[in-house]
Formats: sequence, C-alpha cells, structure tokens
Amino acid sequence: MNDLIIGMAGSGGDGVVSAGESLIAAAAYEGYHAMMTKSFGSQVRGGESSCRVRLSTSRVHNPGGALDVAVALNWDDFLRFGAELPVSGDTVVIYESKTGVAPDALPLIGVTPHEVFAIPIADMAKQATGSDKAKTTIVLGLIAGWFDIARESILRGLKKKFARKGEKLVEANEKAFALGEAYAKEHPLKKPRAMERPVGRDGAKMLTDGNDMCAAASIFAGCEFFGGYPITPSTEIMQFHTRELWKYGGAVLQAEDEIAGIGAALGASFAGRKAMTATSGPGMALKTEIMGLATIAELPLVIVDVQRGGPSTGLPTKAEQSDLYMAAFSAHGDVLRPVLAPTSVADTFDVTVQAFNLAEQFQTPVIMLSDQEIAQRKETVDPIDTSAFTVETRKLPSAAELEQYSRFRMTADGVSPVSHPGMPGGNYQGAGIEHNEAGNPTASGRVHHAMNEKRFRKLAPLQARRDLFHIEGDPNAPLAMIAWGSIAGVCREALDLAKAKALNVKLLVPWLLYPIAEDVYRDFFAGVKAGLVVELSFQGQLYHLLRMYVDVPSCVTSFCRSGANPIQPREVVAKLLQASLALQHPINPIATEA
Amino acid sequence: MNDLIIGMAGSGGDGVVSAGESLIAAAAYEGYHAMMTKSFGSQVRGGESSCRVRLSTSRVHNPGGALDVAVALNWDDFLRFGAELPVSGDTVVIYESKTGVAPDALPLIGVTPHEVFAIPIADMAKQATGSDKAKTTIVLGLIAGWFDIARESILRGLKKKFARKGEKLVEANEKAFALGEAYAKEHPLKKPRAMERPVGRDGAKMLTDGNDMCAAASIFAGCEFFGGYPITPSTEIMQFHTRELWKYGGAVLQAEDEIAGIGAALGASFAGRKAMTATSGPGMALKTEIMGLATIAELPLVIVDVQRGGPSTGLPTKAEQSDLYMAAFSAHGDVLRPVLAPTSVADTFDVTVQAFNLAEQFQTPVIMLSDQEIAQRKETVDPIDTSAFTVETRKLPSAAELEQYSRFRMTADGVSPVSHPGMPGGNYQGAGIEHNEAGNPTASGRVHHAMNEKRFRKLAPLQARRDLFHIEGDPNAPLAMIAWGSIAGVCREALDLAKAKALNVKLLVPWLLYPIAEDVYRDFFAGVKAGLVVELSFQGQLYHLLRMYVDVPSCVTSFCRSGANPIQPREVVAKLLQASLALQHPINPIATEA
Amino acid sequence: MSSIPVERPALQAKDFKSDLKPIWCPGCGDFGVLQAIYRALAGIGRPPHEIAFVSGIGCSSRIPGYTTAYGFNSVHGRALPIAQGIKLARPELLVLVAGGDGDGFSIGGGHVAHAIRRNIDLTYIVMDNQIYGLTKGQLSPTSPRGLKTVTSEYGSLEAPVNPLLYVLAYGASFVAQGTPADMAGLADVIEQAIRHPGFSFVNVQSPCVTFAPEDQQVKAQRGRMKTLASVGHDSTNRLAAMGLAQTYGEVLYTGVLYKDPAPQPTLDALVRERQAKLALEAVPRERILDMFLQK
Amino acid sequence: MSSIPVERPALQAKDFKSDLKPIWCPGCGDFGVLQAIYRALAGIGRPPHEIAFVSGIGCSSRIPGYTTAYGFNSVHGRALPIAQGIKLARPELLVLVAGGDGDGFSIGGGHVAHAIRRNIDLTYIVMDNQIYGLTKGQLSPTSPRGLKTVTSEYGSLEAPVNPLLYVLAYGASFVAQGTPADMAGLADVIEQAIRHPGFSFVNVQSPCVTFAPEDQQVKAQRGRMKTLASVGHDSTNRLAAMGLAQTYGEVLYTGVLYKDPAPQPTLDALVRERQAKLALEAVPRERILDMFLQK
Ligand SMILES: Cc1ncc(C[n+]2csc(CCOP(=O)(O)OP(=O)(O)O)c2C)c(N)n1
Ligand SMILES: Cc1ncc(C[n+]2csc(CCOP(=O)(O)OP(=O)(O)O)c2C)c(N)n1
Ligand code: SF4
Ligand code: SF4
Ligand SMILES: [Mg+2]
Ligand SMILES: [Mg+2]
Repeated sequence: MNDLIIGMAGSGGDGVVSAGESLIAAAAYEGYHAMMTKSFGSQVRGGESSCRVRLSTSRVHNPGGALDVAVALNWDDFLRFGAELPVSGDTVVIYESKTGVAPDALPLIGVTPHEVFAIPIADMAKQATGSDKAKTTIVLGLIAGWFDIARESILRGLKKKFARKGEKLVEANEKAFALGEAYAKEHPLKKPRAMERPVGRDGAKMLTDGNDMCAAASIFAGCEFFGGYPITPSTEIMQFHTRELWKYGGAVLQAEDEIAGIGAALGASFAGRKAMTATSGPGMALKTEIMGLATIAELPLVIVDVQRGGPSTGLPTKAEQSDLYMAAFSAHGDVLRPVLAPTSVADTFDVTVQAFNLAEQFQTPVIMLSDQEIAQRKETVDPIDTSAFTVETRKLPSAAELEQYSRFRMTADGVSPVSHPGMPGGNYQGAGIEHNEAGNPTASGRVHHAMNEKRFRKLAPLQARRDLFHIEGDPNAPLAMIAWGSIAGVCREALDLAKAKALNVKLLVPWLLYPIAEDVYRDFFAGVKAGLVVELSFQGQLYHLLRMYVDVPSCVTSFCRSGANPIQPREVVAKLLQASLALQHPINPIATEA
Repeated sequence: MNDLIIGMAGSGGDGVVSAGESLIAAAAYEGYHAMMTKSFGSQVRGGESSCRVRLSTSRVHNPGGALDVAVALNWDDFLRFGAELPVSGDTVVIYESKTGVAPDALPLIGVTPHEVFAIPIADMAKQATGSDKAKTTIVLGLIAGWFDIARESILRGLKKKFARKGEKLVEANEKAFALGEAYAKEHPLKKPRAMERPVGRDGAKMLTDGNDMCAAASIFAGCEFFGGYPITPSTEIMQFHTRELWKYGGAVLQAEDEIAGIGAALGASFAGRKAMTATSGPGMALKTEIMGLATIAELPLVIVDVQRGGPSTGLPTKAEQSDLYMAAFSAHGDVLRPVLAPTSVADTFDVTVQAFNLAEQFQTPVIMLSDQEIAQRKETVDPIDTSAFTVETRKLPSAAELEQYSRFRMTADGVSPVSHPGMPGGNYQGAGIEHNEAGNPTASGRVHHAMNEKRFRKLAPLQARRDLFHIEGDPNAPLAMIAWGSIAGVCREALDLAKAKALNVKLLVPWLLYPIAEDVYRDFFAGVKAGLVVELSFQGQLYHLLRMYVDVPSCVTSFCRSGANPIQPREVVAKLLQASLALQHPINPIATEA
Repeated sequence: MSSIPVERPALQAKDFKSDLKPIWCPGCGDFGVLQAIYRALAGIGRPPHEIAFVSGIGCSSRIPGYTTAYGFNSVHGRALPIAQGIKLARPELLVLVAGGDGDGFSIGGGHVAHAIRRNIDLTYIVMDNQIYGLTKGQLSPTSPRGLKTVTSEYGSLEAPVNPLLYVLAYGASFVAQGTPADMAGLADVIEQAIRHPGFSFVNVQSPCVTFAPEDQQVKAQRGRMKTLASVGHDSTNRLAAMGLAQTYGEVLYTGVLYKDPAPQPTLDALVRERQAKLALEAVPRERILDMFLQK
Repeated sequence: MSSIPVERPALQAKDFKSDLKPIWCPGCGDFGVLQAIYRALAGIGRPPHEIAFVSGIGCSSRIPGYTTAYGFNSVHGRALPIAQGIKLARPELLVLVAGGDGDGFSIGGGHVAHAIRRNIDLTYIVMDNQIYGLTKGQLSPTSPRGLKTVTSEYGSLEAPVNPLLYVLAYGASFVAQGTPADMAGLADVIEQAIRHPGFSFVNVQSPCVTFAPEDQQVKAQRGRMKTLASVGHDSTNRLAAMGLAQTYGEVLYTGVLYKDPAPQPTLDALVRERQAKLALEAVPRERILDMFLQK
C-alpha cells in the first residue's frame, strides 16, 4: 500500500487534531508525502472536531476522497462531519466501543465498511496512563501497528511533545502507544495493509500550511511591512508576521479595520518599503477603495485574499473560489491589476514571491487568491532552493533623473522610476486624483486617456509570462482541463486517474489568473475536442473571465459547484469520460465501466 | 434653422451658467427641446466657468459637437475649456472687445470661425444698468436678436429672476437685453440663422437634470428612506431628498460615511421600507461589503452610482462609463445583482422606477449606473404619464405562512415571502452568514449550493424582460451599434447622421446591463455584418461583459475611450462607414467623403 | 387593579428565549448577558415581534439569534448604522444593538460617535472581553498594554481604548457598566438603559473564558468591582463621570455612570415632528414631477 | 559660533512653498493655515524631502500639494492610516497629516482614536470649517445644530462632534487649537505640535468663506477668541482641558489645551527597540523556510 487516508473525529477535548498533527509530523519526518486538513463544529471551543491525514509515497495533490481508516471517538461527533469523512466499502472503521453501538449496527447509512473494530479506547488509555486523556495516543498506536507506519517517529514526536510536561507523561503516552500497537498486532486486519516505506531521508521534508508558507515567502521576497486585521481563514499570515517580521527590521500593524490595514501598507509602500496585507472576502470588500488608489498612485502592494465561502459572512471556515470576479474587477474606473493564485502549500512560496516581484516591477497592487483549503491545510513540502529565485525591487530614479524628476514620466514600457520620502530631489505628490506626468492634478480627458493607457500598457509583458502557467499531461491530448487554486490539486489527481483509464487528458494550471494571457489559452485550446474548466464556485468565474478575452471553444465547458462540498477527482474523471463518449469517439471502451 | 448650440465661458463672477439657465428655461417654456451642460475650472469659487446650451425643434440626444455660437467673456477662460467648447468654420464668435484681441487674430488654433463680433459687452452693460454685472443679459439680448428665439420668455424669466431684488434691477436688465437685441438687429449675421418655432404649447415641458429626476422618481416609486454621504456628482440626489422625502413620511440620513449610509438604508429595508442610497465610484467601493450582505439577506435596496472618471478620486467632475465591472462584480462570493442604466434625464424616471420595482420584486440590491453627464445636465422632458407605471412592493407572508414562518423557504420562483419587525409571527434572524430555509446558520455545502441556486434562479425572469431593451433604426440592418448610459444619446444622434448618409444601421440600447439577457443580444446579432459597442471607458466594459455570456460575432468590436473627452456622433458614423467599406460592400459611395 | 383584564399577558424571560442553542464555550460570560437581557426585556414587556435586535460579527454578536426578537446578525462593525436605519424607518420599534469590543470600538469605532450625537433612541450593549473571541484570541482594542496573544507574541505596545470615556465624550445620554458577575445589577442597568429615552450605552465586562487572561475572568473581576453607588457618584455630572471613567481597566465600576437628567429630544422624535409638519406640503407621489414643469 | 560652518543653510518659509498655485476661493482660511505651516516648518528646519505630508480629500486636503514636501493627497478619510504606515516604515521622517473636519471626524473618525492610542509620532492638523467645502456646502460633523445647508433645508437636527473633547478622551499627547485670525499663534502651536514627541493634534478654525455662515468667519471669530493663557489654564491637566473643551462651538480657545508633561514612548520608538532586540534572532531571509523542516 502506498496511499493511506485516515479520518478521525471526536469532541473538542479529545485532541484528534493534535493526534493528526503528531501523525503527519512523524510521517513527514520519515519522508512520506502527506497532507492534513482539519474541521471544527461551529462552537468556538468544546464542540466537535475532526481531521483527515493522507500519507503517500508519492506526491499528494489533495486531501482525497473516501477514508481508508475512520476513527470515531464518538459517533455523534463523527456524523456531524458528514461528507468530510466519507466511509466506503474499503474503509476500516475504529470506534470507541463504550458508545454502545454494535459493530453490525453502525449509524452509517447505505454503506458497509470493510472491517469494523469496536475498541474500549478510553479504558485502554486509563489503563495505560490513569486518565482517559491519552485516547488518541492509543489510536496512534493502533494505526502504527496495523499500517506499519512511522512507529519510531511517532514515539519521537510524543517524547518531544510531552517532554516539557514531565517525564511521567512521556512514559504514560509511550505505554498507551504500545498498548494500541499491541492490540493491532493481536487483531490483524482481514486484508493486511502495511504502508510501503518512503524514499528520502529523515528530516529532509518541510511541513507547514499555506498561511505560514505565504508569510515566510513574503519575508524571503523582502516584505518589510504588514498591515491587516484578523479574519478567518487568513489570520495566521498576520500572526506569523507578528512573531517574525520585526526580526528583519520590519513592522506589523494590527489595524483597527481592513481599510486602515491596507492604508498603512500603502503608506509603507509610498515610503519605499515592500508591504502587504492579507484578508478574506469581507475584508477584501472593504479594501476596494484603497486598492484603486494603489493602482492610480502606481504603488507596489501585495494583497492576499484567502477565500472562503461567500457572499457576505457566508461560510467562514470553508474554501471556495468565488472571489475571482472581485479580485479582477473590484474597483471603480478602468483598472488592470494582476491576480495570482497558488495551488498548493508548496507553490504558495513561488506565487507569493511572484506577487511581490510583479508588484515591484510594475508598481501595481497584486492580488494573491489563496483559499481556506490551501491556507489551513498542512502539507509536506520538498526542499525549496531559494537561490533559484530572483527578488525584484522597484526601479528608482537615477541621479540624473532626480535633477528634473517627473514621477509619472511616460516611458516606453510604461514604468516610471519611483522615488520615496527621504530621497532628495524626488519630492512629488502622490494622489488618487488623475494627474499629469509631474504628478499634478488634471481634468484633461487627453491626459486621462494617456495615463490609463500607460497603466494598462506597463502590464503587457504579463501576456508573455508562460512561466506562470503549467501544462501537465500530454500537451496534444484532445481532452483538456483548466483548474486554478486548490481545485488544481483535485484535477492533478484526476489526471492520474484518467491516465489509468487510458483517457488522454491535459491540464492547464494558471498561477496568473488576470489579466488573461490570451495566447497561452489559445495555444492550449488548439486541438482540444472537449474540455472542462473546473472550479469551486457556483458561477464558474474563471470560465467566464476567459470568455471575455479568448474565444473559448464551445466544447470546453464549465464544471463548477459552490464551496464546502469540494468536487472530487472521480467526478472530474466521470465528466471527462462522458465528454469523450459524447464525442462518439470512445478512446477506450473499458472506460465506460467507471 | 432648427438646431442651435451656444457655448459661453467667463470668470466665476460673470454668471455664464446663470445666463445659460435663463436661456434654457425660456426655450423649454416655449416648447423647444433643449439640453444644457456646464463645466467649471478646478477652483471651488471664482475660477472659470462655462456652459453649453443646445436648442432644437426636435429631440436632443446629446450636448452636440462644434458650437454654432461661441461667447467668450474672456479669452483665457474660454480657452481653458478646450475641447468642451469647440469652434468650427461655421461658428459665430462673440467676445468682449475690451480683452484687446483683434477679430482677425483670435487665439483659436487651426480654425477660422464663420463670423466674429468683438463687442464692448461690459460697456454696454454699464450703459444700461450702471454696472457691468449685466454682461450676460446683453449676451442674451444678442442671441435673441440674431436667432429670433424665445424673446418673450427670456424677458419673462428675467423678470421672475430679478423680481425679489427689486423693480429697478428688473428694468435695468430689460434695458440691457434690449441693448443687446438692438445691437444684433443693427449688425445682422452674414448668413441669417433664425430658429424655427417649436411645436407644442407654452409650459408643457419639464426641465430638470438626472439627479433631481432620479430623486423624484424614487419618491414616485415609493422610496421612504435615503441614507448616504455627499460625493460629486451624486450629491444632488441626497440634497433633493433632504428637501422632499420628509413630506412623504420618509427620512433621510446624511451618514458619517458611505458604509453607514448604505447600512442605514439596509436597516430601513429590513424594517420593511423601500430604501436607497446614492454615491459615486469611491463611495461604491466602500459600499461593497454591505451590498453583499443585502444579496445574501435577500433585502431590496436601490444603489445609485453616478459615474465619474476613475480609478480612485480620478476625475470627479467628468462622466465616464467605467464602473460597470464594479457594479456587476464588486462583492465576494457568487453574487448576481441587477445593474440598470438610464440614457437620458427623461428615462432616468423609467429606470429609477424599474430599479425599485426589481429590488422589491426579487428582494435584491439593484444598482443604477447613472453618470455625471446625465446626472448634472439639464434637459427638457416631455410630460410623463405616471399612471402608466406600476409600482411593485415586496411579497409579504400570508397569515397562513406566518403560522410556521420560514424566511428563506424554497419556492418555485426562488422568491420567499418576507416579513419585517413589527409583524407578529414573522420573527426571524437576518444574517450575512449562510443559512437554511428557517434562517439559521449553516456550514453545509449542500444547503449553501441550494441557496446560491435560489438566489440566482429568482432573477431568471430578467432574461425575458425585453421591455428593458430598445432597438432603434431598421431591425434588420447589417450595421449595428450597442450603447448604454449617456453615450446612447451620442449613438442616437449617430443613427440619424448615418441614415442621412444612407447607412443602414440599428442601435440596441439596454437599460438592463447585468445579468446579460442572452437572447436579446443573440437576436440582435443575427444578420449583423459589422457592429460597434460604443462606450466611454478605456476598456469597453459592456463589450467584455457581453462576451462572457454571448458569442459576440467577431465583426462586432469595441469602440471606446476614457472619459472627459466624449466620443462624438460623427466619430461613430466614421467608424460605421469604415466598417461598411471594409465589408467590401459600399452601401453608398458618397459616404466616403465624410 | 386585579379585576381589570390586562390587554396582553405579562411576558416572562423565557418568552424571549429562542430554540437555538448557544454555541458559546461553556462558561462564556455572554451566557450571563443573554440571561440579563431576557430579564430586562421581560421587565419592559414589549412583545418580541416589536423588537429589532441588531448585531455585528463576533461571539457576542450571535446574541440576537438566541432571542425570539427579530434579529439581524449583520456584518462586522456595522450594527449601529443598520440599527439607526431601522429606528428612523420604524420609530415604534424597540431597537437593541449588541456586539463585541472589537466590533464596536475597532472596526465599528467610527460609527459610535455619530449614533450618539444623533441621539437616536437605541440601546447599545457591548460585551467587552478585551479580546477577539470568534477569531481565536487576537488583540482587541480594549486589550491591556503588554498583553501577549497570538498577534502580540512579545506583548501589545498600544494603549487600550476606553469605551466608557469615549461615549461620555461623545455625549451619550445614558452610560452604564455591568458584569455577569453581578447578574441582578446587569439586568437592572440594561432595563434602565432600554427605558431611557435616547441613546443608551451599557459596557459589560463579559469574560472570554477561552482566550482572555486570568485577570479578566469573573473570579478576578470580583476583586476589582465597585458599585458606583458605593462611591457616592453623582450620575448627572458628566465631567465627574469622565473622571471615574479614567480608571477603566483598573477599577470595575458597576451601575449608572451618567444619565442625562433632562434628556434632549431624540432624533427619531424630531424626525416624526418634521414629517408631520411637512406632510402638509406634500403633493401626491404620482404628481411629484409637476415641480419640473416650466410654468 | 558664527565661524563654524553650518551643515545645511537655514531653511526659510519660502523653501516649503511649491510652484502650484492654490485653487482655494479667495479669502479661504486655508491660505492662512498654509502660511503658518510654512513658518512652522522653517522653524523646525528639516529639509522638504525628509517630510511626508499626507492628506485625505477636501479643499483643506489639497494643502500638501502647495508645499515642497513629499505629499500624498490620498482618499477621503484615510490620511491617518496611510501616515501611520509611513511613519512605522520610516521613523526617521517627519510625518504631517492634514485635512478637513469631514475628512477627519466623519468618514475618517474611526481612525483617530487608534492613531492616538498607538501614540505614533505624527502631527495632525484639522482645518475645521464646520462645513463640507469641496462638495459645495453640505453639513459637516462639526456643523452646529440648526444650521441650514444644501443637505439641511430645514436645519440640522444633530449635535456636532467635539474634536477637542474627542481627542482628549482618546488620550492624545498634545492638543491645541488655532485660527488664521491669529497667524503668529497658529504658526507657534503648529511648530510646538511638530516638536512634541508623540501624537499631536491641532484643530484650526479655518473659515470657509464660500459656504460657512457669517458667525464662522474670521470677523466673528475675533469676538469668540480667548487665549488659554488668559484664562490661566493648566495645560498638563487633562480633565481640566476636557472641561474647557466642552465649550467648543461657543468660546474659541487658542493655544495649547493639553500637553503631556511626561510623554509616553512613541510606538515608532518602541518598534525600533523591538526590531533591534529581535534582529539577533533573525535567520537570513533566504533561509526563512528552515523553520518548516521537520527536525
Ligand atoms: C469585515 C470583517 N473583518 C473581520 C472579520 C473577522 N472577525 C469576525 S469577529 C471578529 C472580532 C471578534 O471580536 P469582538 O468583536 O470583540 O467579539 P467577540 O468574539 O470577542 O465577542 C473579527 C475580527 C469579519 N467577519 N468581517
Ligand atoms: C469615499 C469618498 N466619499 C466622499 C467623497 C466626496 N468628498 C470629497 S471632500 C468631502 C468633504 C469635504 O469636507 P471636509 O473634509 O470638511 O473638507 P473641506 O473641503 O471642508 O476642507 C467629500 C464628502 C470622496 N471624495 N470620497
Ligand atoms: S471564545 Fe471566548 S467569547 Fe467566544 S464563546 Fe468562547 S469564551 Fe465566549
Ligand atoms: S469652498 Fe470654502 S473651504 Fe473650499 S476653498 Fe472655498 S472657502 Fe475654502
Ligand atoms: Mg471581544
Ligand atoms: Mg470642512
């Protein structure tokens, strides 16, 4: 076995999330690829909680579908997570036997798991440690035992975790772990499922989530200022900076609201520092006005929107890809503003660095659309060679240019060297009002049009940035997918599944969502016979955005659904299959079985 | 002669705008169709000012191009308005001779006017009234004399205007007027240009601007609450309401900012009252978040955006059509929100009433995109039969429905009866968080998708609202134009000009801009060989919006330009001609002369 | 008296309790506030459907949903503007507003002064727990200087907001403070606040048991509590009230800090007056365009 | 002394005057404020390129453009957040903020308390003309009750904001008032404000000659003016200052209303201290990802 998905649910105090973290950390240490998502009930504390951990010997692109192992410390809690913890006929179910449910009468509708273990987990914990707090350590022992995974590393992790609480607790947990392991050995699985060993060496993998990765990447990219306001699911970016940014001579302002947050960031940028803000939908809405100011004042600024379900307060803890329209168009007047999106925790590094680089290079606000899934899931990341990245900084005026400085000088590429307070001779007036080259206010239609033209023209080089797009699969395949953000991972897995079904598919994953790089899409569409733009939104926003600039062939359609109920790889494959059949061109007859 | 365009410029104290108002009021009283725009320098007071008045015996669709009569009380001031007061070879130029400029050495580059009068206007005013304040009354006399227009009505207006300042001033102005008239009679025009008499009877026309029309229409439509914040060029809507709305049991809140303005309006709507707000670009940006709340809380609300040049502060006193993207897309999450636009002062009535009706009928925020041009120009309007309009109100729950009230009940048409505080049994929780039918919070993806579907579905009937679209010209013409907002007037004039050049053209003017009524456009495009989507924005926003939902034929292109330098009817005609020639299908060879 | 039939049966606290189970953490101070509001509303006696209860976003802002009133759990920081619109549109309603310290004095801080200077007849209850509860423990504007939280690893460098002093400076007509540590007192000041004609403000020191530090909890509060009656405070003296308000964060005064002895007319009353007067000038809505005719 | 060469030639008022001609109405009070700022800056002696001058939108907010400093005429109501970002990013700059009563206390009102509680070293000058000038004469938050304007045909029904009292309640470290009717005094308080370490606020009663009523004009001001010195005010007593501030709208006190005798450390200073201390813990930026390695 080379891929294992474990789901656990319990009450707030049960510590299933903490157990999941121990498991993924151990797996990561040993070199497994892994991913972990967590989910909570609506109660702030003491409610139900759950996590999913997926371990694999090869790259993991998404949290996966049905569970291989389902752990219910409490059935009520487990069931509250519904579709997030799907049990299939292949699932091994482990549950606390004290709940009184009989193994042949599980409260699972319409499915009979492969194998069921009713285990007195609490009692075993009490036996090992004197209290039932170590229930999840028992579970870790069971998992290590049955799947032969990360035994040493879990123990190593438990040791570290409980060390500052005293040697006794460490020993108690070691005992609980051993008890779980022993139970597993004594009750072997019907179908043994030991995990293969990963390749790679201990400790070479990173483990983090998208928010922390974004914050760390921004420090790498030279960020010196963060202004923002807490909002789920973006707050961890600010939290990271309040711990780290000072160390680099930077400053953080937890502002009174999102407007002040982006305002302060823009001020820092005006003062010549690289600056950012991060938020989610409702905060983005509030930042709209100052984003427009950044555009016309031609100041670099990175704005991270960690998308959640909308509209309005919507679904604060669930991912959705429904802020694309807002990112592209939320501003009055004619505005062109680059929008980027990472697709995983790992490439959140790349995309964040790109966001800062583009902002500086083109003196523009840049929006990075992350989403709750990427932002808050933990993922193993292979080492990143930071020396392979360039870090751009804005073009400053030369001494000669400062002699007769003109802030918004019409240059060939539309980018005008920019000074900042403190620089003698560079004195100018920044403004939101339309201005001439010197920066003075104007109401001239001619100047206004010329300045709009300049602000659009400077971004033209983005059309040629093929490095911001990734084509996977056979580039000449007749079946095609386009996917962005976290759903790209779903489509990557779908690509593998499709290949296994002998479907010939290619996948385009854009990091750059807007402006639409027209040629990239035109080239991609060439030869396509059927295609899907896969998105986690009600409308399918990228699909429509593409249509604005590119003649999307009618055989390419939108496949989308609102958030909190993510599209699964198998659904994508089913769609592709359907499309391929509809083409009256059965690529592979056995595929009809799917 | 049946069309006359007069432009005047002077210093702040000269009163050219007031003179223009006297002239248009008199012309309107006599039954002329007329339009007046004004423009000011950047100084708040005491700077230069100008106005353009266009009079006609038939409908006037836009302020027109080159002037028939140019009045410069001061050349410096006149020249500051540049393209807004264009002089052509047909123009009669009148100027204050004391400025020392010689009639054969006018500071007009590249054009020789038809005829030039250097007149000691100030001296004549002094002679008539003892002061030079009556300069513009002299000018009115000159115009009445030369063009034989509205003599009695101007005098009648002057009497009314100066009456409360005393009989003496009335007499002095009558004298000044007579002096101007006498001068005109003594110095006849080279080519006499007496205006034809209008049809219609005295006093039957209305005269107002788009902002006042919008406010009045909203009262007709049942508006009971206005919440807003001053911003050019929308403030007059609020100002009107602070005078009038109380009379109808309504209330006005001049709020502390735009957020509070729309917040209070939404509160009033929650309380069961029809409510509105009005603003311009920067204010729209700030209202974004609460617009999203209105969408998910399914509350009626009318939001008027009087567009000005953007981005950011941009060009506060100039019209642009660049807020369409923002109107359609500014919100996080999946949102469908109707966007309407009037095209004249007259149809601002219809569109405002439609906005309220749609808001109530579909329990949704509705955006009306007016623009500075429509909002602040004065226009004659033929009587409107208000009894031909229906006024819709929201669907309230029946007594039976209140027995077991479910605020967001899934109904066939997606519209759920809505209660409001004060209604026994209707008690519910309004919220921005996603909710189930009862209104209780949920994080379920299934419910979320169903609710998105409901919120989109309820607006489906808009697709069939052909009454919100106007097709002018020959419906089978091979040449086509689409235009919205104030530019629609430009295209209406272009349509007439094109007809005069024997070009076979049709024009589609949508009041409903979003959602895109797909069939209306598909039908319109059928048989089109070449077409233009004409817009006053850098990007051509409607053109791109159309592409999202309709396969716009490649022969239909975007013709657009940034604001403050409006597209002229003759430019549109030239484009149409070009298109027709490019089709290798010369409809009329003489057209090549244009 | 007992023989005269009452028009409506007297309302009890339970009549204001909705079926929704609060999802606050066990022990959260907001449970106490909710109870106090039930009691105060029962004391007032207006039926739930005549009450509009508006909040922003936060743990505390969930409170309207736990009552049977018409509720509006709106967006973060905008409860006051929405409530003002409701009250001006339907002055006959009883309008309550509630939310957190962040909701009210951080993102919503700009609206407080204006709601107060308009003197609209609202009651605004802030559940001041010196922390952002819902978003899991960040600094709030009332967090004490030096506090370590997830956004202040090395301690906060900022002085806190002083809600009491602010609203006094804004000219609020009624200002009180309470805590769930004194339930009877809390229910009493809330009822007084609702009865007061004009804008009334109640700051409630409602502990966040999950994220706030020890010294904000009920137990620690008991050591800092002092009734305003016990210090002989004259609640008609605004400047004296401001003096006492300066101790916010140290002493926890409970009771009425300020109550305008001669309350000014409320904006909603002035508006009604104006409407009545100007109604005489109204031409029918369908003839509104007549004013544009050139006569 | 005279023999020692000075590093920089002394700056004069004219060095701060830009080429742009103000487009204010003839006689606008803001001309006087501009002159006072030139003089104060000359007194301070920092060269223009070391000054960042931020404003919002309004007639008054045009003021940075008439100086040779780096200016940022931003958006309505957001000057303070932008200025705070500038100062935290480059604490070595002299950061000035200016704008109107509407900009500062209406749309921007939510930011004032927070700028003040952070005590960032900024000087904030409000040109308080009790009207919206730029948009042509609507009610402003400081407009007196009863005022008739284009948005209050029948008179304003709302009590005005009291900028002086508000900023005192917010804990501002330096609070003064001036008027162009007393140019020397105005230049002096502005210079003092700039010199004061920490957040300083100057309210300037700067008449709008075009839209404000007669009794706001310079002539009428003279009748209401009183120097704080003349009433023997102790400018180190915040509560006393609050007492005097209550007369805002009636008496026009000029001079320093409050000045913290022992100013607290500014946020920018605390930040620099923190940065210096934590710099020792920094791993190089290019190795920042090391922290995610599973060791
Ligand atoms: C515009 C916006 N910004 C931020 C948030 C995230 N948010 C929700 S509640 C909250 C603060 C909660 O603190 P408080 O108002 O004190 O209420 P408490 O939870 O402590 O009762 C924040 C920042 C949001 N929902 N909307
Ligand atoms: C977001 C936004 N809302 C409204 C406006 C319009 N506006 C510009 S200045 C101003 C108020 C001006 O008053 P004040 O701040 O007192 O300055 P003054 O002109 O009186 O000096 C307003 C409402 C704007 N530019 N932006
Ligand atoms: S987090 Fe704090 S404020 Fe929120 S419910 Fe829990 S205890 Fe109450
Ligand atoms: S309108 Fe008033 S504030 Fe504006 S420039 Fe004129 S006088 Fe000054
Ligand atoms: Mg709180
Ligand atoms: Mg002002």
